[in-house]
Amino acid sequence: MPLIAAPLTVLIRRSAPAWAVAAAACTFSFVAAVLLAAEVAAHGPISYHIGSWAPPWGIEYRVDALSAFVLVLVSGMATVVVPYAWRSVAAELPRDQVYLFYTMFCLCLSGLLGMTITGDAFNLFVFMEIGSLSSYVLIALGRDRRAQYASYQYLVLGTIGATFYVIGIGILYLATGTLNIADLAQRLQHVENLRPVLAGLAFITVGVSLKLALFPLHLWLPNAYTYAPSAVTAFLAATATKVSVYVLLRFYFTVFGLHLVAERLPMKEILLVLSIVAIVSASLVALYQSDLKRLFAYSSVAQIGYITLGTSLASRDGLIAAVVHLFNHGITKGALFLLLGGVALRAGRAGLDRVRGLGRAMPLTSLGIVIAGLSLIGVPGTAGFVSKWYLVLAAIEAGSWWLAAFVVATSLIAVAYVWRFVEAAYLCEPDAGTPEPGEAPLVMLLPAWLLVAACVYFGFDTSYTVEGARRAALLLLGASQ
Amino acid sequence: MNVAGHFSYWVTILLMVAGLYIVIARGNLLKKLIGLSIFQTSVYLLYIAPGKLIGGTAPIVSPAFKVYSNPLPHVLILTAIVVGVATLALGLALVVRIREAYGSIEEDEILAADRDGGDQE
Amino acid sequence: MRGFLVLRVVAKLLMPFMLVFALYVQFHGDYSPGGGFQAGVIIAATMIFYALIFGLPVARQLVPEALVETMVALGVLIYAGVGVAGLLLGGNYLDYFVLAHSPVHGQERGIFWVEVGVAVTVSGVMLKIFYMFAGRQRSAEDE
Amino acid sequence: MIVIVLLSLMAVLTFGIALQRNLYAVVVLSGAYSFLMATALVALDAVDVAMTEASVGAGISTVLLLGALYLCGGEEAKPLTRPWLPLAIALVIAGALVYGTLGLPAFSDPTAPIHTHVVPRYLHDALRETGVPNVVTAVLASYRGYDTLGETTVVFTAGAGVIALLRRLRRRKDGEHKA
Repeated sequence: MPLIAAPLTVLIRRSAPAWAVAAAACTFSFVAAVLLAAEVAAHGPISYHIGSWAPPWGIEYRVDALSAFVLVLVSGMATVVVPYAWRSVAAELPRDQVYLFYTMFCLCLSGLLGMTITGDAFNLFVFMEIGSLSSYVLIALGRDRRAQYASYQYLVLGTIGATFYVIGIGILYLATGTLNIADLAQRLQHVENLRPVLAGLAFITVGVSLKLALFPLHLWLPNAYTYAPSAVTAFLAATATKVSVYVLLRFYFTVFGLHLVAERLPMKEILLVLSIVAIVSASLVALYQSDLKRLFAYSSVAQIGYITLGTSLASRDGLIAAVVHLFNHGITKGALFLLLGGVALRAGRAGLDRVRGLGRAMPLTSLGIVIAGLSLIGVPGTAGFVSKWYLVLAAIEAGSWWLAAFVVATSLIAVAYVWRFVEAAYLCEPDAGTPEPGEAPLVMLLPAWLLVAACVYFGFDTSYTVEGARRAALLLLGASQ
Repeated sequence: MNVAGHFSYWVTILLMVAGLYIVIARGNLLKKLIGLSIFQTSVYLLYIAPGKLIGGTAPIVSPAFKVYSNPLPHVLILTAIVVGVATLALGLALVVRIREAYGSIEEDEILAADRDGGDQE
Repeated sequence: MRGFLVLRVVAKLLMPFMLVFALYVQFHGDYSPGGGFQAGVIIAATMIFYALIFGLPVARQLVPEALVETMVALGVLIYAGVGVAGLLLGGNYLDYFVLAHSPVHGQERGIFWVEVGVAVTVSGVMLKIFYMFAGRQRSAEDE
Repeated sequence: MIVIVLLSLMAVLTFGIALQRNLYAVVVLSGAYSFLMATALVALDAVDVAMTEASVGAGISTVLLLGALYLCGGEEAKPLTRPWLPLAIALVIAGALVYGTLGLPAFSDPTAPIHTHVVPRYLHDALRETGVPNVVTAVLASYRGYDTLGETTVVFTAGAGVIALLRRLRRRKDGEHKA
């Protein structure tokens, strides 16, 4: 079994030649991830010792229910985005730039996968940097000059985040003498002086929160998503923040343990408040955006709020909601940004003023956006409903009816901003004089519709997502008791 | 005793905070990057200083010595230095591109330019 | 810079020593401080030094950009290749024990090749980045 | 103790960097800062790291910074506008760090966890297991070889990234000239 895990990274490591290699690498990693997930589901966590050095001396790969779940999401998204990129990147970048795009894409993917799969805290940092450095470049490749400034902002904030993370790891290392995540968790139980541990916790939280764009630290995200090339936006939106969420979950529940996180510091309460503020404020800001990419970027900040909200409840259902939403929001946002990329390709830009009458000009794209939008709102029959449902369940279980009502109420704001698109696309007449845009090319539509279909499919058949999430949640809670 | 024993921590913290302060407070993009690299550099001390043992020597095994400083932080920091210079190189490349696109590397001027030229492209 | 005879002669004299020092750092890294990364940086620094004194075009002739770009990718491939070699010989990824008959020799061989890979990539990247910055400098002067 | 002197000097330099507005001076100061850091690292027995810091921090970084400065102009245009919020953030972080580090073992305490866990194995067995007496090299390339692979990939990423950013620029320039 480990024999599959290793080539997974080797193959992805680099691929200068171009698209074919990238596509092969992504598909391969996806297959490997699915196999890994199946293996984990059947036989429990896998540990793979790189260089045959037993941890904590060597670096170990560790795949359990949660990381397998995230691996499948990330590599699956990559596999969907790559065929899409074939056309989209060719349209948005100069030709001799394209192979570097795929190099960066593969590096980004391997960074994200590495973050998910590794069992070593410092190794995680190294992969975090691979993933982020390559995503800075990917964002800066956007056509607009603002893409470069957005990328610079992201670089500064991302580096601060990563450095915070290293400081946190450093403090923990000084307090325990180990870097292996499992070993760290064990030895932390015996540390007498809790102050360094708490400081480490705080630094890791802030560092990772910067990466996952938790509310007050989300400032880099809207610009970065708006100006990056469409394929990049779709991929990053669907995966990068999700992997950061994974890291946060991993540290909170596996390393520190619930009792430390929840009892020594008011982490639950802080997360809860921040999530609520994030949901409300980002949704409201989204309402007033005129650029669709930007609108859905703010919506991402809000949706991340739902994920952390589930986390902050720290109950079984809450975690299921968080993990399921991580997955569902990943595919929903991926679908949305892919479709918007099609709009941008045909209409020049994804501004609200450009999509007037789009329902007729690009019927498939518009329909896709509407369905994905419904999933974003959480309408029954779509993937988004499942995660909201568990969130509501968790809130009720925690005894806070108002929280359940809050989740439902904020979904109404989502209705409002999705409606803005519907209104523009279906009810408004196209501006006179602008040429009628044609339907997006098939290679771009197909991957996007695959994801749209996934949104619907996972809305009806919840066995895979919820089961995977349930196992992950039980694992996290089990590890922390 | 406690103060002397933690002196290296104090300086590390001071450097860290100073670097971070430069990053947040300064509007010049290049200066921000320099601050960022000071911030990253200070982390080296956080890792390495506690690894030193007084009376110890560099961790190259030879029969002549008994006590060695801790090699693991050295390895980690080697990696961190590389990451730091990689980030710096990439950041500088971005700054130069921004400079060519906007004609300025002052944060507020860039923001102003974006606001004026908002939707023209 | 063409006029500075002393500078150019000294540079010519120094270059071989710098390169030898880089090799020493590279291959003696097992016994003294140093290793692939440091050696790579020193090699790149030697070339940057050369380029600063004799001008970028001369340096580009000596070490063409295409070669540098190949080096960038090659180093990572060497490193990953060592990992795959371990894999093919029946060990785990990056397993050096299986590379030779006795485990210790295997380790030595593995570390050696890994360090070579690091040096190749690092010197390639550093030089490439310098070329890039210096090349842009020239285009800025044109304006 | 020499380390204390060096560290204090570095602190002074940092203030110089923060206050100085001529960017060339800042670059020179940060080069000096890197050299001091390298010297301090030697004093702390981290010779490998010191060597890297001297060549990378004081060497390559300075060259790159000067190159970028040449293109961007060397004067910081404006004085600080709103210094209080960043200062407050910085102080909060400093407070958190002081709080955390007070609970950590004191300088050169041989019973600290980092000296008693994991590392003894490296120091005792590295020579026997890998045949390499420089433990840093052994750990770097073998025990934690995967980190180093990641590190090499980071360098590769940066290299390819810079190529990606700059090559495009030149094309666009050509296009503009034609147009």
